[in-house]
Amino acid sequence: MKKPPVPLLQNGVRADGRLPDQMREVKISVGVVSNADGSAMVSYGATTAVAAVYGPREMHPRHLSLPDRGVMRVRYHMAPFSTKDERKSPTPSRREIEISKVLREALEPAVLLEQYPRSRIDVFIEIIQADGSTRVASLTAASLALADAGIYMRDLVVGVSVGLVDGVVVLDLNGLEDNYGEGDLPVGYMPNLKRFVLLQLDGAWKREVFLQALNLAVKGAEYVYQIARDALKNKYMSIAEEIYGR
Amino acid sequence: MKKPPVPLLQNGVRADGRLPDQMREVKISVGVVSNADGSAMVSYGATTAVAAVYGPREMHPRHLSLPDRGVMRVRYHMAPFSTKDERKSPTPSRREIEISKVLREALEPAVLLEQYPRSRIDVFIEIIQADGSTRVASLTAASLALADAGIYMRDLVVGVSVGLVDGVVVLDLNGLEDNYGEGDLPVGYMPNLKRFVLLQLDGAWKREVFLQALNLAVKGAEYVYQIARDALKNKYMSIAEEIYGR
Amino acid sequence: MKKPPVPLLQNGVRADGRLPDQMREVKISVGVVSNADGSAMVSYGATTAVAAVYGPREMHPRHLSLPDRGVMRVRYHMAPFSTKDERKSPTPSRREIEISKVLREALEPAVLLEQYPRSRIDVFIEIIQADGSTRVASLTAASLALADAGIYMRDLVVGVSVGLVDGVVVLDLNGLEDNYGEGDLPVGYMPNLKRFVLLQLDGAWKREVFLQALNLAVKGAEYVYQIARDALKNKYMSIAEEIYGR
Amino acid sequence: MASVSPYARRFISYLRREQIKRLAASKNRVDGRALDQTREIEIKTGVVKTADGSAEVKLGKTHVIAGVKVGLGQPFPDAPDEGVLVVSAEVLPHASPYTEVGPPDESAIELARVVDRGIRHCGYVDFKKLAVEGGKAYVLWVDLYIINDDGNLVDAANLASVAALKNTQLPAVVKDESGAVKLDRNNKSPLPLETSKVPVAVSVGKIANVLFLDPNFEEELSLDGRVTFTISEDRIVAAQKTLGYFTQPELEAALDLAIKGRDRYLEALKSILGSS
Amino acid sequence: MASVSPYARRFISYLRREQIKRLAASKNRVDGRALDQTREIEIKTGVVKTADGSAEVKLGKTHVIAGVKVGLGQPFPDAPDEGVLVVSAEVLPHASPYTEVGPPDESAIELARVVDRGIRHCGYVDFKKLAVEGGKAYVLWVDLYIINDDGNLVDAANLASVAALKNTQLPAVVKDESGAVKLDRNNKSPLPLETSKVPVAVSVGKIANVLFLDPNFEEELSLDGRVTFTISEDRIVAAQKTLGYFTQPELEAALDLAIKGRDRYLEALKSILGSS
Amino acid sequence: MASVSPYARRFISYLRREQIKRLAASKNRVDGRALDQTREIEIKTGVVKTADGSAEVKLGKTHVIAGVKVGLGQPFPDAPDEGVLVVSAEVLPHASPYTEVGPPDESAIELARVVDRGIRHCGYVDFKKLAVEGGKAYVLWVDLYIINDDGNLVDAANLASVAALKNTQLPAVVKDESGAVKLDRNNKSPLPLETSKVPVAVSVGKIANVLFLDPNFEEELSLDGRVTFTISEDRIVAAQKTLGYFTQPELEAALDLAIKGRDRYLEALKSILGSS
Repeated sequence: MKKPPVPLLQNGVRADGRLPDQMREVKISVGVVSNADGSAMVSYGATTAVAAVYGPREMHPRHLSLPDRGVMRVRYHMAPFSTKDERKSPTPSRREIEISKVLREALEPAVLLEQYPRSRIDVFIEIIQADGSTRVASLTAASLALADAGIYMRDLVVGVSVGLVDGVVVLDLNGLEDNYGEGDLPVGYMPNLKRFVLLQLDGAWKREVFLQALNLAVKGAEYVYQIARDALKNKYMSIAEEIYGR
Repeated sequence: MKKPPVPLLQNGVRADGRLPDQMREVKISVGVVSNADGSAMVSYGATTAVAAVYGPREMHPRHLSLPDRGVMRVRYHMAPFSTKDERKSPTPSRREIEISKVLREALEPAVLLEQYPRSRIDVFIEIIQADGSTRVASLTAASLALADAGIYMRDLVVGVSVGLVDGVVVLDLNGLEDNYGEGDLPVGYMPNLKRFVLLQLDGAWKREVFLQALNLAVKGAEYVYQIARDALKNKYMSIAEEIYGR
Repeated sequence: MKKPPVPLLQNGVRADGRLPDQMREVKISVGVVSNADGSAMVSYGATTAVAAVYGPREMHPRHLSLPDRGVMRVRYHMAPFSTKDERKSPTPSRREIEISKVLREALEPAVLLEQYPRSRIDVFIEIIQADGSTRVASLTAASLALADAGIYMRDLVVGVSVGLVDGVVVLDLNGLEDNYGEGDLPVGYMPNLKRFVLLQLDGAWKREVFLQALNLAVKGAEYVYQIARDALKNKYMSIAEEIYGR
Repeated sequence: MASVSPYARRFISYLRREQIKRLAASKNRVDGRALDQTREIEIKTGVVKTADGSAEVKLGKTHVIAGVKVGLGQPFPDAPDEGVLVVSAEVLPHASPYTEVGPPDESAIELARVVDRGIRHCGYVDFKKLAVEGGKAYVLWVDLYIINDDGNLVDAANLASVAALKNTQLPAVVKDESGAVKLDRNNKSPLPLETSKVPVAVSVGKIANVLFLDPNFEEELSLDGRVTFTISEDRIVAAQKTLGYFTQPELEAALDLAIKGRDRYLEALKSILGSS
Repeated sequence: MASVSPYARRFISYLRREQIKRLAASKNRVDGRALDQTREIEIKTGVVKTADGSAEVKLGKTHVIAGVKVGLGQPFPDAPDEGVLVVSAEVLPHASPYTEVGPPDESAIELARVVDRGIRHCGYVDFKKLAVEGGKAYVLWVDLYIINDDGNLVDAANLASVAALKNTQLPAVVKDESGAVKLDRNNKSPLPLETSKVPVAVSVGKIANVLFLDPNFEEELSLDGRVTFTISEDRIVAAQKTLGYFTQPELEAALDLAIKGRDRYLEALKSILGSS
Repeated sequence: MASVSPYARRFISYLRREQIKRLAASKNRVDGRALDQTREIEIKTGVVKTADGSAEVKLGKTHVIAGVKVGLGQPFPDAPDEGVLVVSAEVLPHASPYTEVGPPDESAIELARVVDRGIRHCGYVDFKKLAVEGGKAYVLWVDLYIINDDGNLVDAANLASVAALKNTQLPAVVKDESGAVKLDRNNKSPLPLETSKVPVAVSVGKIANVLFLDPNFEEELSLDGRVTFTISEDRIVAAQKTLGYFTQPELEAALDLAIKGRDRYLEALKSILGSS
């Protein structure tokens, strides 16, 4: 483990001024891609994900469609300019392929796919700026884009990360904490149903730290959930106004 | 801009002895690939393109076919031994992909695709030797191969390049002029219909130079057109003789 | 030609103690991959090939199926850890692609493909350890896996290699002899029908050496054939016992 | 690896296309614009903090982000004393229902190459100042990200590129312990530009022999011809016919119309280019 | 390049799935195992003579070979004084009727990355001892070869990896005439390991709200949830939910069950790790 | 990445095939040739001015161009003092209605590798003279371009390769300012060859147990067996069965027939190889 360029935690305050259980500023807008059936942009601090949903639409090639349920296709990808320092190659890395899979498997339990037999729902996520916690910001964005597209869902899925920094469990890792901290637990959570749909630990944590981290993740997810609901409401308020305005 | 190894223009004469408005030697043969439905080989000086046409034939995969018109598929590719100095990688470059597209879009306005619903017409072009003006020699070859295949066409498409050399507009750039000149305007033209179907400028030209270059391109295209027509005639003369000879 | 690290032949005995016309230890087990319709593992000394057969099964995409016969698909591939020294890249090399083809063309004359119209038979071969003669060990393994899958066959196909070492024709080249010897003749042979189905020479051999090598190959193939038949029998004996045991 | 007629993928109904053609024949447009009128333009810079330069352009509903990353590399053999420009374009699957996931297709490649040629020839970027000692050169990676495609990507993408370049900060070149050069992103200075030479790409559409600026998505699916002129000061620095055909008088008229469009785009760029 | 719902490819009949679910609801399993029972485990090392280390694991009918090749390369920039681990997985077309020929798909990539993360964080391999002078590092290429897939590949592949690493002999580093470093495979020593810290991956399945260890192939096609915990001593060194969902109490219970499973797998590894 | 039965792609009618087989059974051929007769051969060299060596071969209607490019590279580790040969083949989409656009398929790869093995073992090219100081070597890139496929590509491609190599001029090796070696294409000398050792590939077809030389396209689609022998002086320098099967007596007869064919091809090469 390398030494961080600045102390990650001093007197209980993180390098960017946050408390351990504090999210960075969360910004959410819904309906940002006009051609898409649904879309959302989510920022956790300097991490920004844009998600667009197309579908339900006809499945091609047809022999891959399912008679009793819809199929989801999820792509997570990072823009070449989204990372610090060098340009990232646009070719999908093994990491991006794995994250596409875990995001799909985090969204599937939330979507009523049985309502969409023989169809496909496409979820495309692009990281515009990366400063840690990109997969969980992606998950929130994807779930909002699905809701915006009017896809039937059991609950919104909210993503947050928890991590360990100088032995303290912290919420919403930024890039610095991700690189120099003692591990990272991205979590996807359905706040109403209280179900974990994404869980990946990259660290070496004792049982009690892990359980403590889960608790903090739930707290963080509930916080983000409120903002997400408001963003959805705003979108539909403004549509109503637009219709009213006519 | 690097200095050319020899002066490009001296006393109104180009390095290879041509006048500004002079084509290199144009050689055209039609029907050079016996398996193809149509084919042609076109040389402008030391630039040689071979085109073969297959079709109209059934479109695979079928869901990409169009109910009301045929589809064209065009490939421009350079042989590994066609360039000076180092071997060219056979993997299609971005340049080759772009040229395949502009050649397709230059041929489509000439072909009566509406006569070929649900079908595909394939045009394959290979550069055997490259000494400048490869895409326009390709265009002439492709158009002759289409005609040789009996595909209905509104007009032949003839390609020529014009360029700027020491401030003078010249016809049919060779490799030296292409590398060391002040810009290049490949043009595709239908001489009877007087329509431009390919136009790409790579340079920094004033309006009057551009217009002057268009005029010279038309002149060049009309010159090549005569040779192309003769080559087509010769092919059909020799077929007639062959049939007569039986 | 480089000098070998040890003499390849001394007093008529090869570096690993074998006589010129002697195979390495041949180990064969049938039915080693439980999910497969048929499978076999074949070792010639330290060369080990595992073959699995799936099929006859429906051909996808269907337009590639044949109305009057089955189609075979054969893949020969080497594990990244199967070679000496450096890790082999898992991307199929030109060599692996060529060998897949010659193995398919060695198996097709043995299989009654006309019994399987519109179907596909898949043969997958993986080299786990390579010490020379991998393609011929693969051939034996593939042919046994086909038999194990109950595919109708005209005869078993047995593969052996013959080579030239210090001017002497030898059977079953190992890696050392392959690298430092004077050429290599992998052979595929149907012992009952006495037909050669694989033949590739990489060397510079006089006519009489070539013919002598063919004779030795036949001898070697007949030897391996006995072991192969016993292995098949054992498999079915043990199945019988298993059924009996119930 | 071969270029196939792409009509099948993008779709507009026959009736709608006929309507657009009838409108055009009487010099009207579906969205009510005049023939020489572009859609609304919104340009912002510095929108991507992780990039060395960035900009976002909205041209009507067409939405493009350009990000510039600066690297170190080998200069091109035929320009050993100049920096290197690499323009790439990715039409995100977000951008329209017709976009497929995968590496850039021929349209994205053409888009990037047209933008690239415009920048390369006009003198906007001073490539001579981008050579680095020891036979190296700065590499400017310009990535064009199409977020939403409502037509005329090339004009929007070109605007985004030139704005992002204007926003670009060049990391200093320093030597590491072994004497090799590397970039120091804590020490940056503006990219050397000649803003008066900014290249502006202007696309002209043709329907029913009528020419107009800035075709939107529906118009693009009804075109008989499209040509893009990239203009820098009094020069054409790139031209590309990307659909159909033009007669010589049409080409001249298209060029004149493009010059008008250039003025409109320059106006939109003014606040960006002015601020130094 | 996008992840697609893979249900279509692998198939189990509706009736069989319902049967498995009914059994699970009453805490029974199709193959008669107890919920906290793994299948039979067989581990052999040194099975591939051409590898620098190798192992073969059979977990029931699931069959995996792990081969380790040692190379020389550049260390990761953020760990310049450590060796490099590269784990790859290939599910051979042999392994099941559902496997296609081609480069590793997302499942194989996830498998390799979960195994990789477990090894990376636990201290089992002493990466600090794998730096090589001159800015180089040893590279450990661990290739996981799935010969037969009867479910729960990750537990089997993880066992095979750790056993193959235990079996690995590190070639000495020597200099050639030009002073460049290279490997000498005639001169080998054991890979430096801390065997007490061996990471053990344990997957827990959930059907009908019932948790169990080591799901087999049929159970995998009936799962409502699956999570893998990789455990080293008293630490969780990797976790990955790979299907469905879990409530917080379920996650805690799954972790406890995984610790039981870890003991079972450790037992099977004992003879391998003991022999030095 | 797996080899699939290719019968579906190339097509000949059942009736035509039966006719060809009946003819063969009575030792006749569709085009009237004798069994030991090749088609007309036309060989020209120097046909591609941009290449360092080139040749064009027409064998009946089969049409091949071979281009040689000379480069500098690393020698193979097991032959550090020799030049490097890289043979590639591309069956152009021009060549037949059955050819698809894309990277070389298994048939093109086999074609290239059979030609490569023939050249590699016979002593025709003096690879020892192609080492370059400083651990480098000349690389001979031989690209085989199939323009029209009327059968028996390997014989035609091999003739084109050996003629193109005979035509090859080797650029001198010079040092640039930094002392690195590079090629000087203004200063060339002939490739060192031993023309007496020219390798000649001869394919023998079998239909209805009858053997014959130089199968054309229709015959290829009717074959029961095909084998290629590459012969240099009194040695077989490559052999490849590429279809069907042969008995031992058939193989011996095929070899004898191939030696006859070799003489015919050598005759056609005489004017090329003679001129030095």
